[in-house]
Amino acid sequence: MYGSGMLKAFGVTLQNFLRKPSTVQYPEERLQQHPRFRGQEFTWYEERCTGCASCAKYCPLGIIKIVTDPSGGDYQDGGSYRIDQFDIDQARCMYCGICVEACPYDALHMGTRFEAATYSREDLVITIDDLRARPKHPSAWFRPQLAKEGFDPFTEIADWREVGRETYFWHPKRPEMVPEDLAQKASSDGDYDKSQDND
Amino acid sequence: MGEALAENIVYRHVYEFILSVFGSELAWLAYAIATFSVVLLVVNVLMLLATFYTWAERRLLGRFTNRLGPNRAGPFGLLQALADAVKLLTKEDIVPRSADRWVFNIAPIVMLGSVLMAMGVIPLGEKTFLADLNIGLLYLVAVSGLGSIAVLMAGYASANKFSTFGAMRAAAVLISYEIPLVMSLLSITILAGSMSLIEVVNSQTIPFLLVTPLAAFIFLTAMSAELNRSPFDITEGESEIVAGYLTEYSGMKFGTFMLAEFAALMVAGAVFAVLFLQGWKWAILPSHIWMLLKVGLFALLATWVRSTLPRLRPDQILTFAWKFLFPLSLINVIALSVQRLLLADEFGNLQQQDMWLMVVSNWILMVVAVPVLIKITNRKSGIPFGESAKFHVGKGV
Amino acid sequence: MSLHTEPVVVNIGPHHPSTHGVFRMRVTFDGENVQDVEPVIGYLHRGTEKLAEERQYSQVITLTDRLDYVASMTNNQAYVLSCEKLIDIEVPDRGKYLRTIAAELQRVASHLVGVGFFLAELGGFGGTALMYCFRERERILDMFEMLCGARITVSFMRIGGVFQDAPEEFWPALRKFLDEMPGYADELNKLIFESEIVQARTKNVSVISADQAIDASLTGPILRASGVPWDIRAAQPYDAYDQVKFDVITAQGGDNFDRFWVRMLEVEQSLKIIEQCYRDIRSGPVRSTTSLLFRPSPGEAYVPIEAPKGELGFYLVSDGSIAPYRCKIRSPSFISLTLFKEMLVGWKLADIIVSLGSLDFNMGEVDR
Amino acid sequence: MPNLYQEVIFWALFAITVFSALLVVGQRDMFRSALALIVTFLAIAGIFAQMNAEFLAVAQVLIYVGAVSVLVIFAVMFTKDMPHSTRSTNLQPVSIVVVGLLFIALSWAIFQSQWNEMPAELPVFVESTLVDSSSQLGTAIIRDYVMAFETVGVLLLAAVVGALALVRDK
Repeated sequence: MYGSGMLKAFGVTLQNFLRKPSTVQYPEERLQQHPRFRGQEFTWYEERCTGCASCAKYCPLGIIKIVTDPSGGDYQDGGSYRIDQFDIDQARCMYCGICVEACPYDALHMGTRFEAATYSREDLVITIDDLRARPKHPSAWFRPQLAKEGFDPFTEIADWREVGRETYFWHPKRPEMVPEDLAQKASSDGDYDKSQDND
Repeated sequence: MGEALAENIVYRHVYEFILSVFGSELAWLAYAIATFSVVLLVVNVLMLLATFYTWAERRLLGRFTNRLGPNRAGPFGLLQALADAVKLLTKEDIVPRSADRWVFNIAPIVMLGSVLMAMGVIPLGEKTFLADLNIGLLYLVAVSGLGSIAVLMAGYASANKFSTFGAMRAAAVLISYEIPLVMSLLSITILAGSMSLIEVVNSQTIPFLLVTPLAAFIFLTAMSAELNRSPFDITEGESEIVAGYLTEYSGMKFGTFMLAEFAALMVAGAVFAVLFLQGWKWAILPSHIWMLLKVGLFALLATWVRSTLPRLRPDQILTFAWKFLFPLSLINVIALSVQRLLLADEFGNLQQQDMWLMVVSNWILMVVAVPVLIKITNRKSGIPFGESAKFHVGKGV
Repeated sequence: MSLHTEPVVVNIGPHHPSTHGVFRMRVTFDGENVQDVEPVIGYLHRGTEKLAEERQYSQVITLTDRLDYVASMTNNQAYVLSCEKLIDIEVPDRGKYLRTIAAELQRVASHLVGVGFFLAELGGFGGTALMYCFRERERILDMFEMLCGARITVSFMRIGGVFQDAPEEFWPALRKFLDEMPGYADELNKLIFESEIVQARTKNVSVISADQAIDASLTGPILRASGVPWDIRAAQPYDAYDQVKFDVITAQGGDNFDRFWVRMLEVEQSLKIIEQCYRDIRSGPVRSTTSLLFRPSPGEAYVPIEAPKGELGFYLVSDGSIAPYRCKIRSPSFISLTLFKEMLVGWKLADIIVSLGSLDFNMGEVDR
Repeated sequence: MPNLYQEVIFWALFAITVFSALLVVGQRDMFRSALALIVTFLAIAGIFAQMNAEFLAVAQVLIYVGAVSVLVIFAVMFTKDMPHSTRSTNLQPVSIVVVGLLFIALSWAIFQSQWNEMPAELPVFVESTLVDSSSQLGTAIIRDYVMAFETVGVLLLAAVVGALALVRDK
């Protein structure tokens, strides 16, 4: 019958009228983020950072500025520079996370927040003092050790000892998950390499 | 006109109060103030309904689209309309440099005025009306035509090509849909034997929606075209011509247009209730409540249609009016005339059993006439009606 | 008998509610009939190709996210495939499957956006179909967030695989999506494609014939809607597409309706592909190289893929340094605009918008 | 029962009518001329309403304001350089003479007519008009003069069909 298509369309809208709204009331309710969420507020562990500036080197936009001072510390094998300046210009950051991926010492983590509205662009530059002072909510992005421990970056604050170390070559050694293996996966934790942990 | 107003309870009380205070030599003042207060009351009821409906429509659309809709200002977002008004009032009032400033400024007033004038003859409840014009139906059509003049004014004066497109489309739609609209009102006149809205309500022993479903269908279609509602909202077609004649308007001028549009929808709902749903009449509840509920039903229907149907192309809309709706309304008028001729008694009145007979015959007529007419129109032009839902999809490789 | 009238030139865009970004058309109207159309592009030009030539190979991945920002995954995929050909490395099986799943999810998301705007362009209330489509797209984006921590600018793929394996909560979410999506697709069919008004508006409008489409080197759903069964996933399989079975959808009309309808049917096929990948994926590594920095030997590579909008490929030339010497992007959206004038002349103002939507282009990709 | 208010309203409507009619010819902008024409129509409708000819008033608004003026605006939209299109031509003196003659003729006709005699012939009809003019009109059109009415209808239909035949694409 002609018009039946339109009637069906009316049925669809009515059906959705009776369905629960798919939106949430933002400031009061929030959608659950995944621990891997790459957000603002980089989490930085100064104790672990050697000042190698890999992050600055790999940043596609060149927005990380690191000034180090070799005079103070022992910068020979295994040592670290004294870091004078560590600025991340968040206004130009695109949160690709390559700086985190490049960090060989797991010192830099993505943050988990996403509300950083300010009134001026200067406020968006994260300085070393900000990085030191900020609560540590490291994202599990490229830090599988956090995901493995079931760390919840949205409520917990992680100490630098707690976030652990993961070798850069963890990928091949990872026990792989297929849907059937999920239950098995839960019990087979802890076989990643912690030998290079230098904390 | 004055006699009908004198029955009004507000009018009587105000009139008597002023007479008692100032004495009978100031009767003209009492007359003026009492009339003014009644008009003010009716106008404010309409404006209040319209502002309320801006909120209600957004909430309903929200639910239809699986959202919540505005719910921040006040409880359930009820003060949203107020917040909108405050926002619009504080906006900068921009008039384009090459605009015809005088016409540009006066257009929203004409638009709102035409809607308010229509309110003059509509009964809002038992014995609640400003005037019982014996040509009420014609008056409604005549006054609603003024709104289109306002649209033309706005479209021309904005000196914007999108506005001009919107205005020309509005004029085309007005000319085309006025005829089916008047035809459907004519069929009501045939049934009720009067053009007075009060008489129409009184003569509805059975809702005319049942007696003449075709007229109701034509009325709804033509009215949604006149009101620029989906699927005939080409005048404002926001995806094509930005906002049509509203493109250059800002601030409270824009707000006035929107208010007029929503008020027009309320008026249309009231007219629909009066013509097809027995107006204020029903059981138990007070008449004003029934009227409100019926207007609300119409508004809900309008919102549902808006959320579901896309827009037709202008040429399809005109084809639909001239090649489908117009013949259909003619058929309806002829059928009703014949029925009345056959069924009315020697005084020209219709009894209730005659009405039931008409109900049956008119529903049969609708079920037969609409598909046949669709077939004919489809064969002749093929424009307004696509093929029914059949997909031809081939699979490759 | 005719009245002498003057044509009107209207600038539609760059700021217009439905020009899909900052796209501008100079349209000459005779009344409401289109006499001439001239597309004006370049309002979103960001010099991506030149930016890419200034950056290391691994850094360019983040730039590709921003090309077609409703289908970032496939952009990543096209770029890393070209890089992998350039440095000649093999991707582990699990990486291939994960890429295929991600790319097909992205195709569903992209087509949902395209189809969702369809009703809005036709003039329905701007939120109905769009909200329903975005509600489902939201679930895909949630899955992307599980995969890679971002929703739009994913940067999920890496040269030699994907950056990381999927977390365990990804698989139940995918299962749920696969189970529920066909129902929602059916709902969209009822709301949009079965409606008589939609069919009256779009059938036989702006027809592109098969010859025209081939001559203009159109690809993707636009080409298939004209009846040409060309799909790079089937013709030159990459990643895991040689492991899955699916149908190449074609329609015969080549009109606005068919272009959208092909997209809707492709959603179904994508779900089929994801279903097979979900069934077949096995344990194993997801990434073969671990270095962010490498110097390919001088040479060139081009790997086309079937992006949601058509053939997408990155032509990379290496001079042995850490950055590409030349990075030419063959973007489907740009080429879709080739037949713009032929499609629109003779139709009405209201059809312009729908035809524009039926091309489903994305200004980020057109201007690059 | 002409009282003060009715006098005031009548003279106001009269002034509006004359003033807007002058505006129609005096405006440089043709669109504004058309709008002034609408105001004229409305004011005349007001005068009709005041004379208790409600049907006539509403018909005036419906046909002239709602339909004719929209067509006028349509036609005006086709003119080039609309805001400055009304210019005085060298026919102005001639037109002034013609208008003057017409005015004299009308005035003569008005003053010569024996107005006082007319109600004496139709007292009953005038009284009933005051009560319900629209039903009287309806009866007159549909019962008494139905033949003429239908003839006019057929004539108009023929005109519409003819117009369609003229503009139809061959």
